[in-house]
Amino acid sequence: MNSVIGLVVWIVFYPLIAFTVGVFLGGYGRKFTARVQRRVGPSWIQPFFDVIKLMRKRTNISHGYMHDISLMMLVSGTMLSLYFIPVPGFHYFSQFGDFVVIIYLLLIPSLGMALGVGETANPNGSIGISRALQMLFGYEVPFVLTFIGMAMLNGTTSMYELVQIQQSGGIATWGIVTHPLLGIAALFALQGMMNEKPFEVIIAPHEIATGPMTEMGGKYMGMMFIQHLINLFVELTIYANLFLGGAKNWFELLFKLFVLFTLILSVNSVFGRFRTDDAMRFMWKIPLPLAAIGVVGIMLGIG
Amino acid sequence: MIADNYLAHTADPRVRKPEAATGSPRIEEEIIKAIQDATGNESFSLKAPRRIEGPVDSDRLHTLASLIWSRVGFQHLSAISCVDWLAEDEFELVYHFWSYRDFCLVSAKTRIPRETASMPTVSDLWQPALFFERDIHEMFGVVFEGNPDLEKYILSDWDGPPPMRKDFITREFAHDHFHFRDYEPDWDELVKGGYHSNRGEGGTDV
Amino acid sequence: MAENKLGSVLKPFLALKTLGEKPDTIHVPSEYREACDRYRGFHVNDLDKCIGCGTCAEICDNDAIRMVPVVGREAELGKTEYRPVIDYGRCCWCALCVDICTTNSLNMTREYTHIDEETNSFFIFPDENGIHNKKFPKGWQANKDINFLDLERVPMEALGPEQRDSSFVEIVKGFTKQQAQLEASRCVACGLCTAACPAGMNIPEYIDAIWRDDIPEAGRQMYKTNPLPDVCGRICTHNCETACSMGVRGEAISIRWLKRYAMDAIPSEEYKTLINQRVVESEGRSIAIVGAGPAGLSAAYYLVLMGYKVTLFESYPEAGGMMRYGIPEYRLPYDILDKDIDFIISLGVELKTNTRVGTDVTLESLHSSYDSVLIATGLHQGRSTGVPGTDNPMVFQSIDLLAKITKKEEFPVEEKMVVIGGGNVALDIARSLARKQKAKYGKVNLIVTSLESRDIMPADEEEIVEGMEEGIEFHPGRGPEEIVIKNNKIVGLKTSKCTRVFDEEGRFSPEFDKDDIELYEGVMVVESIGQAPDMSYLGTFADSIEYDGRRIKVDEYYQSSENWLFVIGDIIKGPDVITGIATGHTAAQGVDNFLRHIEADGITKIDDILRIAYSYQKDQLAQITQAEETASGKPELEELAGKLDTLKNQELSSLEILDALLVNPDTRIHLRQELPREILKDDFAYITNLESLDMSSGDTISSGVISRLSAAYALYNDLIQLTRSKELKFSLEILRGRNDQSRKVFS
Amino acid sequence: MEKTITQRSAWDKVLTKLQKRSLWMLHYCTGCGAVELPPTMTARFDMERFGIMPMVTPRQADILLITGYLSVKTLKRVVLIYEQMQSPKYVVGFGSCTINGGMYWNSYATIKSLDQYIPVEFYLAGCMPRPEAIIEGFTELIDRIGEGKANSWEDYYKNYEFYRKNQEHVFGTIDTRTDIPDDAKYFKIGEVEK
Amino acid sequence: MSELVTANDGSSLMPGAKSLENREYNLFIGPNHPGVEGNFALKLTLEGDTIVKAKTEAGFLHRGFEKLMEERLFIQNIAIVCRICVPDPDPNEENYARAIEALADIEVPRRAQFIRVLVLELSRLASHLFTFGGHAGTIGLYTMPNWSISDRDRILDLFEELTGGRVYHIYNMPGGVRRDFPAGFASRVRDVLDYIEGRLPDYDNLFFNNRILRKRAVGIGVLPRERAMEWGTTGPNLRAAGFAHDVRKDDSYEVYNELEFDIPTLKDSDAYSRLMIRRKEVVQTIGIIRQVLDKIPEGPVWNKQPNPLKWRVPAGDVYVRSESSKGEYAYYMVSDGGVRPYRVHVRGASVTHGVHILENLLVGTRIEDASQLMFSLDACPPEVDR
Repeated sequence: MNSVIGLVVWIVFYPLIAFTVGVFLGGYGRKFTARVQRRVGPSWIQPFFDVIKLMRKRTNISHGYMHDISLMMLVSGTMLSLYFIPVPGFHYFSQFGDFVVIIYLLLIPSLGMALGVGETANPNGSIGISRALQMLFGYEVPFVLTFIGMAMLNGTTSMYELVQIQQSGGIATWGIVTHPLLGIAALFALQGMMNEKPFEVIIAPHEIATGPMTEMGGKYMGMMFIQHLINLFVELTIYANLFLGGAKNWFELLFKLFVLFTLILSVNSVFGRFRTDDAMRFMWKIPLPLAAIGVVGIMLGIG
Repeated sequence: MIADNYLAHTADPRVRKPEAATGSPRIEEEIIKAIQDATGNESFSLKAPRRIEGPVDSDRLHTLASLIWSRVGFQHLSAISCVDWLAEDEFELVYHFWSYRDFCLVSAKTRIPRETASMPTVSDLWQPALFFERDIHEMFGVVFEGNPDLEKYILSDWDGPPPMRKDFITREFAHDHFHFRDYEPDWDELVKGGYHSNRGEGGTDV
Repeated sequence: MAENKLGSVLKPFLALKTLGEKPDTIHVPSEYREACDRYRGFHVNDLDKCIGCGTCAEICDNDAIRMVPVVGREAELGKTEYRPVIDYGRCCWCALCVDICTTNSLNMTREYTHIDEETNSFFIFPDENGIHNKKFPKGWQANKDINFLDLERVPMEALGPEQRDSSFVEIVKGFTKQQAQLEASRCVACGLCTAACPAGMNIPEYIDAIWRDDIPEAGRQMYKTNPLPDVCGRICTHNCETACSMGVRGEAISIRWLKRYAMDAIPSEEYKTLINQRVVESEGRSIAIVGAGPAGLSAAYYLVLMGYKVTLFESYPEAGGMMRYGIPEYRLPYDILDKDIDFIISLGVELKTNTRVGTDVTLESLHSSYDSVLIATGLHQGRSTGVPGTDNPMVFQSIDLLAKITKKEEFPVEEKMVVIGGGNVALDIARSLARKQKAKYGKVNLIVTSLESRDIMPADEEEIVEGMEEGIEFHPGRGPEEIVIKNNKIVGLKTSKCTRVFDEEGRFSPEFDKDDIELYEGVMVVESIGQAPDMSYLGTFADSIEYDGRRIKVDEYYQSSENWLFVIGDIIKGPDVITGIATGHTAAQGVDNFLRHIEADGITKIDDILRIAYSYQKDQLAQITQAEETASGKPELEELAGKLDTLKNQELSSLEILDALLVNPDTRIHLRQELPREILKDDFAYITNLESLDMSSGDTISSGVISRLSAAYALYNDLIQLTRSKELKFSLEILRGRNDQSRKVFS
Repeated sequence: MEKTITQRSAWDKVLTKLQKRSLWMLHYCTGCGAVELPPTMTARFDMERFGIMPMVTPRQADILLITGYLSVKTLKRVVLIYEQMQSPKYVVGFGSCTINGGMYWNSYATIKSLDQYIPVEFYLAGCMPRPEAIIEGFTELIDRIGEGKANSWEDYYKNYEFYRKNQEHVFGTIDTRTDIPDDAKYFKIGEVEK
Repeated sequence: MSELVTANDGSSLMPGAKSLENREYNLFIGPNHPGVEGNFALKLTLEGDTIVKAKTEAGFLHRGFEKLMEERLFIQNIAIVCRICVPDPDPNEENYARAIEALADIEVPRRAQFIRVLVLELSRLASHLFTFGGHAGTIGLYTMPNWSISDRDRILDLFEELTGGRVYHIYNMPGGVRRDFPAGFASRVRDVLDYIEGRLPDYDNLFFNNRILRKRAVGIGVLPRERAMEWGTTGPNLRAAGFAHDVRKDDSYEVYNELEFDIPTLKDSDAYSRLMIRRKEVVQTIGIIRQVLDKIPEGPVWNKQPNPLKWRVPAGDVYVRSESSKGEYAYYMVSDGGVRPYRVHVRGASVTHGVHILENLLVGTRIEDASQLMFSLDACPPEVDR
């Protein structure tokens, strides 16, 4: 009974926690970038203000039901994937779902966005979405490969179990240590997944005026913002769980997330963005072979 | 043909040092003579150091321009200026050519009647003329025969007369078309001195 | 810098070092950041220093500065009641206004923030405290090395002392064309001079004409208010130059010399064609003017223009009065004087010289044979100091001697002479005598003493300086005590130190230090401490006429209590030439008013004319509206309706403009800026045209009303003409905006 | 009656306090005042301190900065953009040109007073305003939003006819594809007039 | 209708966009778009990601300067000419003043000429720093604009100190400049120069040697030298094509012929070399300013001119050229002997770069590089619009 209440509480509060962490991560990201740019930067919870603002705006533009549904897909995909990611104190669903589910769920937002933005019929949005789908192939393949590698290595496709294994074995069993190739490949893929420079082709304000977001205003944008913040948490936590040994407690998890995010932000703030084709080429040239070699190595039992 | 000449002149355009370009009128005289030889036009003269100018008939301008281009080596069309001489009922077109080789500017001036303002284009010789001519067409209404693109550009939302013509009075137009503000300040307060706006940093209160 | 072709992947990470640095950000607004020393921020204006010349408004390329009359600021010599108001919806903070400010009163502070949704708050009246009543350090300020104004005069070439001290040849050479244009170009056309000029001459206009090299136009502008420009161009007391806004920081414009240049440039035989004054045909009314001095000549000129038969009575053999008999030739050559006078005479004025009213002909007879009489007899009686010894035959009055010089009569010129007086007349006689001395004895030995000390001597500075150059010895600040006479011969003048001339209230009340006595040697003493009028010719009228103090009481048109008698010139105001001319001009209008039985204050007020024109215009409009109503709905009258429509629009716009002019409390000043001068100043000339106008409805109304209406009609016609020009329409639109403001200021 | 969307309840007030910390301005350089925006955005003055960021599309923007003069050609675009922006939205006029034509007062190509065409929250004096003044303006805007005073945008719904007329006077009729009366209904503003 | 859609930054659909079957569609960039420099628009026809046709649309910043100048006094125009090019206003002021000086035969004091060179070069420096930021922005490297634009602010501070205005200086007058140096100004200029010079290695590390910049900018918008000259390219863009033409040298004005500086050239003539040529010019400019500070003589800074309200410039015409940060600047001034110029024609540096060359270079470029290309040409829309 107790566990049922706990579960319900978690189901209700977990997204909020994820959102809160996302807000702080987002705020930290902006603060960090600002400091690299020699300026003070916004408040730590600036994304929170942004969300409130956006949700309170009049939203008079809808481009049909598909547009609205796409947003549901966007948010729900991220939320669902959230539940399948084990975090300290909550791994109920992640015991049942495995990598495949997570990867599947993570695809939903991109597809949803593609459907919705296609409906807005804005050429910038269309270009953005076509880029997004292209990039999906760019980062998803190496990422999936690293998943596979880790699964093969540990003999499980469950992220929960993976975390358990790494937790019990200490640092020496962390994915990044046991399989640095996969870890690095996944890091590149993560950079792409999180849409950070140099893989920021989807938004690219100077080229296609923020692409998919061009037509999004008010609450639509607010939803996207929430999704983005939760996504920050989701993606970073996946990586942390895979390669950084998950976490015993929230403090450890947050610490790992911040470290990881700092790494990504550092790259983000000192590089420009690739052209789409260059980004693809890069993804297929570096993380993909790395991941492939890693997987092959595991298959051959080198790992 | 253009490309050949072009290469002939650009092969080593720096025949003389820029320092030598100051002062000595010798090269300018040579250019004047070269123009004279090439076109038979004797009215070009030295106006200031590195500035040669002269009038030319509107129907002979293109010939002169192409000769200037090919024989005297003025590869750079710096600008085409148009002046509306309302009193004389004429437009004056001034073509400014610059020579990368001789560091000298030739201004060829030609006059055309205001009513039927039309000129052959020089955009076949100088690509930049495309813009200059389009601009003059837009601002003065001069037609450049042979220019492929005289569409409205800057003034694409404009349906009045060509605005740079002297008989278009801009302040009158502005007055008729736009709303000017009628200030109604509180004069009593104003004369006493100063507003007390809600914002403003620095300074000390009086 | 580029060590490999592909660029670096790792080096960009060096940028992360900024994480350890302090951010570059300036924490505005929590920390106020002050602008630089020269920052072109908001304006401040020292209202006491500001003279309201409006030069800032003229230089402003955005039409952002407007001059508005300010409560509590009075117009005075060299100042107007106007102060600049700046539209921050126009201003571009170029600071041209600061750099050109004639007084340096307009400056900028370092204040730069003004946020408001109320647009009226962007229309600011800069005072010492700026826009928010806060003190800020000064920003951009005028620089004394770099300012736009030409603060220095074009030097006037003059004869050196050695060339001039023995002859009566004119000293000042006059401007060349180039010099005159250069000098004229210094003018900022503020109009302070016009306000200061007793005659209200159109100074900026004629300076502008000189600058444009349009000499006939300059002449016409001058003749509008001054028929003796040649004379004034030489000897005017030039209040205008005292008022000149350029004089605040530098040297005033040589307005007098410019006037002289313009008039010299017109040959006398071309006056008629160039000045081209319209003379109305005589209607038979005759006027007598006693005294052909500046005032008399001026009155004669304007009266003859208006179609009166004018007769000038002059006691001296030639016309000119004080200008001929009081001013030495080296300052005003006689041929120049003749040029002016001849032109006036040539317009049809009858001149009777050697006719002294009172002896040769009586005032009574003039009264009976002329419709109106103007007396302009001037001040031709020298005042005596009254100190012991003045009854000596070798004590002279300057005014008599000057006349003698002109008339080439003999009088004693001694080796040592003393002149008492510090005014221009004293200087005139002193310098004339010096010339005589030089001619006779080869050297100058002449002492000028005056009550006033050097700094308050009423004579022109340049006169004093030139006098010194010519060898005259000055002893200012000395009061005459006694003319020392030995053996019936003058030995010298004993003087005491004058400790003050005026008391605290500015009244003449000299005090002397009797212990400080000096004796100035001289064989001949000339008194030149002022002149008095000789009013003996008044005869029987002397009792019946009303007085105001010692002067005859007159109204604003110089009409005395005997309504046929007008008193003008030095005997009523002044004394100086330009005031005389001004009184003549005004009195001519008064005479006209009087003879037409019109209330004097009615006709010449332009507001009135405007009002009449306005009502006339309204009538016109009503008629058109009526006609339109009739025409409407009738297809055969369609064409007419169209015409009426355009007509109506025209009338409407004219009405609007008249309205704009009317509501302005000081229409003249605004009109001066917006309309050509003809409309403004020549309202007088319109009156001359009365009879030629066809007013068919005049049967039942008095001639006065007719003339008022006709004058209005003439003005109205011209106004309408002008109002139809688009340029004007635009400027008047702005003008009207100003009117609204000024109305508010005044209410 | 005149209660506005931003001032309905105490809860609303709290949200408004949070909302004011995030303002996105439209990245549109309408005139020369825009040259002072890069310094304002970047390290030296850093407007992100106040949660203000440039946004490239009007859908997401809260602030429209009219940085100086507007040519008629630009005004047409500005009106389109303004109508695309989601309420509440704020227009800030930069410098003289937006108030009374500025130095282009006699130009045939520029409009003279901005508030004839779109409602303006407030103006900044200057030609052009310094970054300090711009920051000052932003904080002023933030304060106003917090106090619920920044309601100029409602004016566009209230007086749509007036603005429309003036707009059409300078550039004719255009289809902006934005249903202003519908928006007005949403904000319960249009009904006041009916 | 079609042109109205340009307004909303492509946020509405163009009619052409539906015809995806033939794989060509239209895309508007601007005028409200961060990818264009200023208020400017590009009408692109795309096939896939590649631009097949490009048209520019200007006039959003048109104010009719040339007309306005005819209605203002000679001196009043000083306040408005600087508005023609916002990031680099001083060549306008200087050109305008020099045109009047040529017409009226006015001599400029030597100190003023040096100060003018100083102001022009500082302005060039500021403009280049601005361009670096802009160019970096187009590839998404936002750290660079934050650095370079805030460093540019130091130069603006200098301007404020010298001229009283940050952006618009209204400082060059016919006959000289409006004010002399404030006390200690020269040393502060040196400080700023040292500072900026010290920042250049940081820029190199972050930006100019950045792998991604090279990847993106090298080979973009190649404009061969012959083509560049044919199309009337000027200034840094021409020098990036390997042709060493610089008005400062070839048609020397003010005191440039007394100063030593090189004309840097590069030969690749792509977006990267156009950027790098400006990087090299920054070094040149710093050198020039140092020379100015060393050589500047004492003396007056302004030759007294007549009362501006009544100043007639002798009739005649003159064509003055100068080298702005964007290319060749020229003013053609005609005076009829009145108080106002009869005609002033402004040849902005960007009239060739921003219209014709940009349109041509865009063809064949990918959509990603469109704005980078525009920024590499450093086309300044207000110069085109005037």
